[in-house]
Amino acid sequence: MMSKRNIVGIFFFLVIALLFVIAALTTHEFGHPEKSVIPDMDDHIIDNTQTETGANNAVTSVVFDYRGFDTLGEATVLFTAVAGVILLFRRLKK
Amino acid sequence: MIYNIPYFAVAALILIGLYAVVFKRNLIKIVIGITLIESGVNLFLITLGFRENSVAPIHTAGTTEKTLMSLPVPQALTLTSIVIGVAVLALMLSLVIHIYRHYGTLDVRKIKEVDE
Amino acid sequence: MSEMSKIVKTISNIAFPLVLIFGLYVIAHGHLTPGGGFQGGAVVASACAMILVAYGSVWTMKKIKEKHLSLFESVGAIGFIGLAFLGLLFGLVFFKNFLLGEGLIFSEIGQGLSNINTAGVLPLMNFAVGLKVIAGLFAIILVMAYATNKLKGGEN
Amino acid sequence: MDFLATLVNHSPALIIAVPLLGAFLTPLIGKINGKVRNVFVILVVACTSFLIALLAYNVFTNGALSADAVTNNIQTYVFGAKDIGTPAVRIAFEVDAMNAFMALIAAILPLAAVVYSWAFMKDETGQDKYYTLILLMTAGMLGMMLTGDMFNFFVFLEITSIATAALIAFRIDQKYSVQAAFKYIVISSIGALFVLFAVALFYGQYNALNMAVIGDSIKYTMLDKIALVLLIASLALKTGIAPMHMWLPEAYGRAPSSVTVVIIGTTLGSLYAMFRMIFTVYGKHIWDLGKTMALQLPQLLGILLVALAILTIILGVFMALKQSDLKKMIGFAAVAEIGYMLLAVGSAIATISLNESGVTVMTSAGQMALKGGIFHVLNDALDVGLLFLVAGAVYFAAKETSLNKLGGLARNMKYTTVFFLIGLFAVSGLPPLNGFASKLMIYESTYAINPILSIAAILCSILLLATFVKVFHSVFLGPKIPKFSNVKEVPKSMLIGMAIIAVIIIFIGLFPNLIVENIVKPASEALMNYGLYLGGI
Repeated sequence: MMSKRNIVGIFFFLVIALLFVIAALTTHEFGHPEKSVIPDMDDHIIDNTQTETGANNAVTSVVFDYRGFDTLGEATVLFTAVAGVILLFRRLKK
Repeated sequence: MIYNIPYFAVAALILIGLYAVVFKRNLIKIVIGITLIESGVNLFLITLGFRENSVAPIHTAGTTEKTLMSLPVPQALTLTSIVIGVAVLALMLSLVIHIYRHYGTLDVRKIKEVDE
Repeated sequence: MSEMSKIVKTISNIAFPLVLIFGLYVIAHGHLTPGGGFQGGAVVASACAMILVAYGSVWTMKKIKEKHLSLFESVGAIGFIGLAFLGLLFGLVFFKNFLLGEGLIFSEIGQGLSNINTAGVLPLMNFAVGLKVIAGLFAIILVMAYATNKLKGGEN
Repeated sequence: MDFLATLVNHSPALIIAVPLLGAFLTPLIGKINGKVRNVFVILVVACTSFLIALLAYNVFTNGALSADAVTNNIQTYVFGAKDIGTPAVRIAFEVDAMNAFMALIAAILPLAAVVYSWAFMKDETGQDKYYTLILLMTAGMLGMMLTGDMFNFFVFLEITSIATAALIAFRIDQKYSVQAAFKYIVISSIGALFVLFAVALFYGQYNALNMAVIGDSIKYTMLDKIALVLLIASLALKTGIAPMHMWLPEAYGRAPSSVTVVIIGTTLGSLYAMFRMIFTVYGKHIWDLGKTMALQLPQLLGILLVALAILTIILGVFMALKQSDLKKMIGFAAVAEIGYMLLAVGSAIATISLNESGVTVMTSAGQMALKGGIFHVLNDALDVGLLFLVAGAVYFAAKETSLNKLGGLARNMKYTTVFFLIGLFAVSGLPPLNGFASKLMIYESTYAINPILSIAAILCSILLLATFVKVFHSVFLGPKIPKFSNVKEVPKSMLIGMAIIAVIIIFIGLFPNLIVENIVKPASEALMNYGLYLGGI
């Protein structure tokens, strides 16, 4: 029972599957990110997190200092979701 | 190729999720599919940042001593992406609840029948 | 969700403060150990969710309304963006870490695991985000649980 | 003047931060009083628009307000430090003429929407959350348009899509709006996750997240090709380009009209991101590597985009003919309009080729097509936005949007009728309004590239005009229907909201050259000179 829509769907699905499999094959060797590029940005963060941000935890220094603006966006996403959920479950009549 | 097995896990997660979104008829299964895709992408970010024989990127013994640490940026990105995923999931599930209230079913075909 | 048996209630009463303390610890030590505002906030929110499961959504809704949680969340968000604005005011760049090295609180540079008085605005931001995540996640869970309870005809 | 210069220096950050702070404060201020909250929201949006105007003026004049912030018509802003450092660790905004042009669009639409909402949303519950979400959408849209960081773009994409989905389902008692919202969030979260995967591919290869840095170090590896396919597919999904267009008319049609106006802005934000990815991040592929490759990337990409565009236009126009609901019909017209932009830009990309001296150039027809396409982005946002506001006014007054049941509204709603006429003429490209100016550029340039494209575009435009004339006749003219005999003209705030857009439409229609020379031309040049953007960091 293959409808026309299903065949088109399977075709697109296979194309996308091929993309992801090729991506998995050609990404650098697992555990060795330096095989594709020298990780400048991350090494800079690891070396300077204590002097530049004062934090021992490099991940926290990235989350709140180096990429703090992303975290503002992330907090906003959660705020948006709460506002959205409360909006969806509001009472309709005053 | 044997070194790339984690990436194949990523591809498998994403493709299973995509399969659920495209071919499944139940709205909850579609939602599960999206969370699967999201887990796959998160796993990809984390695996990109792993270095062999490294420790977590936290300085425990002052500034002088140096050890090999895994990359911190992908971990931060994954944290952001997980929170975003939670937000999307919450909103999708509330929409599913409303669809159930209106139609009394979660099956896409039955919803289409009701509409016509 | 209707309320559960006495055993579940008692256990969750015992576990609640422990989970709460652990969550607050994770938030407060975000700049020193693994964790931070989001992770600790999620832990505390799960403690609240445990209470919700044990006592039922109707009981919880009587104790705390989602609009109060929404207010708390706004306060957390304003605290976070306010710290960023203070960076603009004192450090001349938005999101500047203006407390670091100024001799006020959290001004020292991290030297290892022990010193909590480090990292500038990062701990403050952790607290703001923690407050926001606790209130936000709990609000989402509470609202959805209450709504599905009504959907089933309010069997409570 | 010192204060003004400081304000302009910090404006890229403030443009995002002000609506965000406003959104966080709205629930608190809503506790005081509904009117205070409405005034507050309008003030916040007006402030944002003012800041955008300052930033855009500074960028277009290359530093008339604050010379030290701008070099080569690019203003950068780094978060958390004075400069970005040698490895670009921090998030940076990089505003060139194209970003500023898009931000100008985003300055107009939310302002009209919030003014319009005052009366439009008067009787609804949940207004606090409604205004919060509108402000969040505005902030997210502006973030998408201004950011120079790939991951930051993903975050703002998600903010906009979550806020949009919640607002599409605003009328939760109507099952179709809930359904449209669910479709929208499924589509947009898949799109956003593909964007994130592409970002991860870039990160794994170049260890960078900044668009300029990635664009600078990009090679032509297999992973880059996969990332390009994923980026174009996902952003096309979010823009509503055929064959992934089905969510768009539903989302536009089922959302409250004041929300739809802002959704148009977010859709165009995705379109902008697609252009930015193709022209800037993959700029080296298109301009430099193209001459050495056996398979010519620009031609391939251009032909693909043109094919999608033609499909989008035809599908949009013919589906619009069939609709019996006013708002869904305008939604399909919006799909067709997006096709026109893509047609122009796609054919512009297709004309990139080697000239005699071995340099890759875009032909003059291609440059004109690019200008026309970018100009049409502005015009489409205004025209379709005005039409949706009019449709919302019709719904507000008559509580009905079905074309078969409406009729004879022109007698009671004179101003609304005038606004609909303006929108109708503008969207179907009749002189002297703005749609004509940009569509003429598209027709002329595509005729020089390939006459068939131009003819197809003109024919579809005529069909669109016919559809809208039919709609105008059935909604506003015709015999008096007793059910609608007591319909009144909509309140003043809604008229002001429509008038804001209508005045700008007429202004652009009267002085198209002013806009093209001062705003559109720099924007298209910013897209073509990718080197300037890459050198901005």
